[in-house]
Amino acid sequence: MVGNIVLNIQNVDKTFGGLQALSNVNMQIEEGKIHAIIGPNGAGKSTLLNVCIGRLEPTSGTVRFDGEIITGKAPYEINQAGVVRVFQTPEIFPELTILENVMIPALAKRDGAFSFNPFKSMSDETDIFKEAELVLEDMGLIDQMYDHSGSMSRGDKRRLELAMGLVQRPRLLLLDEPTAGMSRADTNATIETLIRIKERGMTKVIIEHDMHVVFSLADKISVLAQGAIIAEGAPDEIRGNPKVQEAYLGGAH
Amino acid sequence: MSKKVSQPNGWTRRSVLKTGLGTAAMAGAPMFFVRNAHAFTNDPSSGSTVTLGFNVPQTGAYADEGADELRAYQLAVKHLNGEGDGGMMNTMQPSSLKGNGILGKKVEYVTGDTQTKSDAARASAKRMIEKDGAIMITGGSSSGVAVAVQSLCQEAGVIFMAGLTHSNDTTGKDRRKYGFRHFFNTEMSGAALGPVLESSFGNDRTAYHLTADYTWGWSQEGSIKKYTEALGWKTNAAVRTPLGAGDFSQYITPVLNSGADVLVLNHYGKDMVNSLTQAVQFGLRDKQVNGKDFQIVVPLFSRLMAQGAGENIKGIYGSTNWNWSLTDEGSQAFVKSFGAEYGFPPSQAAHTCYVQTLLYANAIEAAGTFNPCGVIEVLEGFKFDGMGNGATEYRAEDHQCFKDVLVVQGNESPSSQFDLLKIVEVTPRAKVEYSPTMEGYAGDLGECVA
Amino acid sequence: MDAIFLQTLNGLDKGGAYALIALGLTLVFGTLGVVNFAHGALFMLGAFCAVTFQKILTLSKKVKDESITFFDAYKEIPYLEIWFGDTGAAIIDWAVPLSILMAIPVMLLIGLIMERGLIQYFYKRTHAEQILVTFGLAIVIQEIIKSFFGANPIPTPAPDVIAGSANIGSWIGLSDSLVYPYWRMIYLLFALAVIGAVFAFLQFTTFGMVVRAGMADRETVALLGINVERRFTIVFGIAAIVAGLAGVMYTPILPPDYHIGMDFLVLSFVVVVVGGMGSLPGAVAAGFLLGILQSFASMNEVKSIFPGIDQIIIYLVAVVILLVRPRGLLGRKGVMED
Amino acid sequence: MNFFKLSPRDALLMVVFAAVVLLAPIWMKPFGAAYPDLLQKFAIFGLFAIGFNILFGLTGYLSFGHAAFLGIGSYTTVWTFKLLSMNPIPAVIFGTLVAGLFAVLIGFVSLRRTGIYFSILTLAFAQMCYNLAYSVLTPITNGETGLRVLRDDPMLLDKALGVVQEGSPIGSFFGINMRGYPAFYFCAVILIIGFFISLRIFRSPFGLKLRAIKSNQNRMRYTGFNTRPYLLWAFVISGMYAGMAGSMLAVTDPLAGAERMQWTASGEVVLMTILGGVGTLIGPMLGAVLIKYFENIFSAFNESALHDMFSFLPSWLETVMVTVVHPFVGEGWHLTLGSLFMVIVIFLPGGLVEGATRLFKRRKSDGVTNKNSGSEN
Repeated sequence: MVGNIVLNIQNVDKTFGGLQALSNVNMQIEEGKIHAIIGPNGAGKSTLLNVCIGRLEPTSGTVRFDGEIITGKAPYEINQAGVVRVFQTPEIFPELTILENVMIPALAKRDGAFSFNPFKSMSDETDIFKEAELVLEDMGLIDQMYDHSGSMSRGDKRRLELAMGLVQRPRLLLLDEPTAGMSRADTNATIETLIRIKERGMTKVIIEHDMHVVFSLADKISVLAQGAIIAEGAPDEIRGNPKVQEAYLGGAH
Repeated sequence: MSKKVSQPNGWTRRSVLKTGLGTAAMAGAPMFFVRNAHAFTNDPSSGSTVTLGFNVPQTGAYADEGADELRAYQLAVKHLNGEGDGGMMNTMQPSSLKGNGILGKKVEYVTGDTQTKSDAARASAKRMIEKDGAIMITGGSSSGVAVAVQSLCQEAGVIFMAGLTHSNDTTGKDRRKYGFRHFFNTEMSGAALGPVLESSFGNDRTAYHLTADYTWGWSQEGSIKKYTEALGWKTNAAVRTPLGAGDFSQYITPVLNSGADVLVLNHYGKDMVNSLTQAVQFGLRDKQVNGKDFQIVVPLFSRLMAQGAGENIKGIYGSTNWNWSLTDEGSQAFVKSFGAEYGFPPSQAAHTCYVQTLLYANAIEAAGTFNPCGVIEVLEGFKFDGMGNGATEYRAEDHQCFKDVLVVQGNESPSSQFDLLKIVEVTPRAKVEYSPTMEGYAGDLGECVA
Repeated sequence: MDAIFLQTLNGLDKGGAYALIALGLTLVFGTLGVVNFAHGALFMLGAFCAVTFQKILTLSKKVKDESITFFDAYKEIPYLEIWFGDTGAAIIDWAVPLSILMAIPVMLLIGLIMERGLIQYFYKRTHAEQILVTFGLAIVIQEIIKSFFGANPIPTPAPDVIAGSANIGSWIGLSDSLVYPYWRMIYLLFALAVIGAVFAFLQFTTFGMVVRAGMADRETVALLGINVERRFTIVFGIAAIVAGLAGVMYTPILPPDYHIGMDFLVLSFVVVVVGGMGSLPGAVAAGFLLGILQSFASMNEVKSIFPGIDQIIIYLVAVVILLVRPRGLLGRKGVMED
Repeated sequence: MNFFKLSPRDALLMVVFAAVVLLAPIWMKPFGAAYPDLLQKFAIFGLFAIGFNILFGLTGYLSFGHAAFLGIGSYTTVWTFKLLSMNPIPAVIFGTLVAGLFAVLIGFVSLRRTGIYFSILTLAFAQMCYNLAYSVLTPITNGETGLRVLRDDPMLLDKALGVVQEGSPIGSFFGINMRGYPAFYFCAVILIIGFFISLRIFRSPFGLKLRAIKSNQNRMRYTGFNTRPYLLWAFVISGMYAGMAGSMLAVTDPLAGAERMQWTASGEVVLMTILGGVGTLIGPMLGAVLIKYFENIFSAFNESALHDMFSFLPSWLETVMVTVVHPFVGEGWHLTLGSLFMVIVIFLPGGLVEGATRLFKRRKSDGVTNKNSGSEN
């Protein structure tokens, strides 16, 4: 039983100079599911995400979101369409407070790509404030929300990064190793959060190294090695797949 | 700041406050006088001193010239207050000066930096008028600044005695009732240079002009063209160069092939030092064109600029308003006084500024009032002598001084470090006079209101 | 034809000067990441090295001019001439080229003092603050020079034998009016030599290799246990020497005054940016490009078609190039883009 | 309190600011700065810097060509005087709008690049404006001499309404001549309005987005924002501030000169902003006041004035003091300015406002969490 396809990656190739980063990748992401992409270092996972959010243009192939081609569109258009990425190395606004960091994406969701409202006051934006507060509460950042984000710990920055993605309530959330660099406790907290928000009907694609995370979250797993998909299926199918084991043991150094 | 007795009253003469808005806003602000029939800006009658405003370039390219102007002003103030040897006060004819200040009031002064920019110069002049209570503004070393400050002084009802400004416009189409210029202008330079160029270089010459691309440059180019073409010279080209170009080589190379045999550099200050140095470097003066020696002419000279150009100035013709080597009684008295005070001779800018200050003070004494309208009346058509340029007249129609003009040549073998310019000819006043309504020169003085 | 030839030569000459003046600036950008608004002041200090050297050589016995009684007027005879006769006069004549010997150690010292005493504390500060502090420094240096030497330009002629111009036309069998000043040709050669030396130094020495690696990725090089800081200090010293030499050699072309550095500041920034931030070859290419275009834009034939084009050509070219090539001619991504 | 939709703290700031500006003629007196022209300059350049800060302080884009808009504002204003009316209202409106128009064009092109490449593009445009205005555009700008209003100019609107002025033409606000203190108050009111607008922009979502662009423009794109129009708006707004400041220069003194557009003038507003504190609300204003104060007051001290000033000291000490101080004032005022730049940036990182905030914080440190980002003061 296949649900509604949200993201449809079709025959995507990407070469850098002579290097084949992605070769003929096909992937369908179902609505409301958590889809994990795993694979050894340099398998092309991040490249694939970058193609999906418009940071890179594929050499050939298309990516469709809700049936519409999004390859070649500007990153902000893709975001506005409902595809949001959570970055691996935190890409936050270090000069702003934690609260402001979360209000910015909330404003993007409400105002669209551009709106000129120099005479509105931020202190009147109670809706935005409440949304941000809610997400920060979820992420356990509420106590420090008036602090500068630049001086946070790396783990906190990762959680802030996640909060920034969640506050936009995207149709599709792309998570690039959401728990990398986190302590065990933080990782567990993050997994719990992700499970908790699973019910909200947000589709997610997760790139993850931590198999514990993958197997406790994912509905479906795709395995990428050397730019190609070598296996796809439910967690249990992947666990025992010899090809995957080979890729992990033989492909990675 | 100098101690001031009279309260500065701002630009009050013609300002009439009609609405309550202004009055309300004025609460607590310095008293705002309403015009009355006899008041004029910064009337010093009630105090014991009178303040003059010396507005000279203290930073930028003309800072040395400005410093020299300031020295001359300080000397003039000394002399007016009866200190020192009196300088040209002893030679000025006729003179009403008494050596006890002006109308018995001690002369004080304030200074400011024009930066050789119109905006800065006007801001500085306004400060002197609004804050320091200056009754007269003088100084400057470029025409743009002179014209800008002159029109400001007209609005403020304060007399402006121009310093170094050579453009025709200052007393031409931008002339003002409150503005007076002692310095000569491009028209006079042309008229004086013409005959000398003719006798030195003949009638069959082709000139190539390099002209600073702004008002003064055009004014000078026009005047020199007019007088050289009258001699039968041809003008090969007149090329405009950007102000402060620094390197003029790209404008000099075309001269080499142009077929011209005279290069006229309508540049002043740093531009002139640079373009002359580079033109000489290009070997222009060693060239033979059309069977004649190639020549360079710099219509406006000053000793300070000659210093900057060094060897390159030698043998080059130009004109100047005054030079310290003049031997008349007035010049000698001034050079002596200035030299004793500062240890070196005054520049032409210093001379003009000194003379302007004395002339202004003298006009007040003669008029018996500080009221600018009275002073203007005396200055208009004022004839005097003994100030270094022979018999001189402030023409009433345009407030331009008419006097002898010096044609000079860079000294080939200077006898001292100051002996840079050799006087070739003193062109008599009659030869440089022209009509105040000449085409392109006519202007409107406006009225004196007080 | 002659005119075109001359203008091309003139353009190359200008270009050489522009490249040399901008070289140190782009070096400092590329290595230290510092926006140095005091670069013009370094150029000016170099020029005043020549002035000072000339002043020292011409320390003079003063013979009073007795005909003048109002003030002391002297005819000055330099001691060098009194002591050594014609040899002394010849030394004085060669003051500007000789002053290079003085300029190199002096400028190095100034560069090191500047970097250690001030610039090093601003590596991690914002560009805005770098601008403010170096601009303030430039003004202070300027004012100090002004208080010693006045505001008037000071003549610093080239040696007599090469003060005039060479008849290139007769050398290569073209028209006689094809002349060009010796000194300007020397300047061009000198510029090429200095540029070449800097390139060779960066290309072929270990020191240069480390510096180039540091330009590309400072942190990695530091991780290798190499003291990048100290090398960067020396780079700043080299930049100061290059700027200073550009200034020394320029004095016969442009009699220096205290403001000469400010006059070249904007130009050198434009050259560096058009070439691409931190790119040495870029700065050289941009210098020559702008020099030649400026030369041609000043021709009467061109000016009659586009009035005033010579006034704006440099800026116009800068705009066009930056729109066509986002990081200038040879700029690298990510340098000074934020 | 809901004072123009300001938070209580901002409302207080606004009231204090307005009071300080309006009472400047009184409290500036001990500093020797209480005369109309300098007060006007404070207000005008304060407005210029406040506007510049909306671009530079909020987005981090450093324009080196904002003086062009100042100049364009001035020229447009003088032309409006010449053609229409001596009333400053249409003149200021046209000046601001035309400057805004140029800002759209220049900004549209320049904003295609970032960092120093952007700076040089703006510099190039401004220098082109300056060079052309000084020379070949003289028929429009009157070149070196500067554009002035002449008595025989058409002034169509004034003629139609029968408004006649005696003497040389001067801006006239419904009968109040725009010189002296009335002109200062005119500038002061515009400055206060300008400051209010700037405050509102700082506190608006728009302002927050601009600050986020400064912090991490790339992230903004992936967060769903099209940053280009935001930047263009910021550029145009600050260009209009510059145009308005230029207009007011021409209103208080109807002469527009090209040198107003030179790179040094663009550099001056950059220095003002950095000196006071980039991205702070009142910093640019402070910087503008400080620089203009030095330019006008320090340059005016001459030796005799110094002797007067120190005359209360014993004469030997007086001589010593005069000798020590003299190189820094009068013709040496640049030296003071240069040293001031260095001292402030070395000892007060972030400029006057931020530096002062830090000093203040250090004194009462004890780990009190400040709930405001440092850039909001």
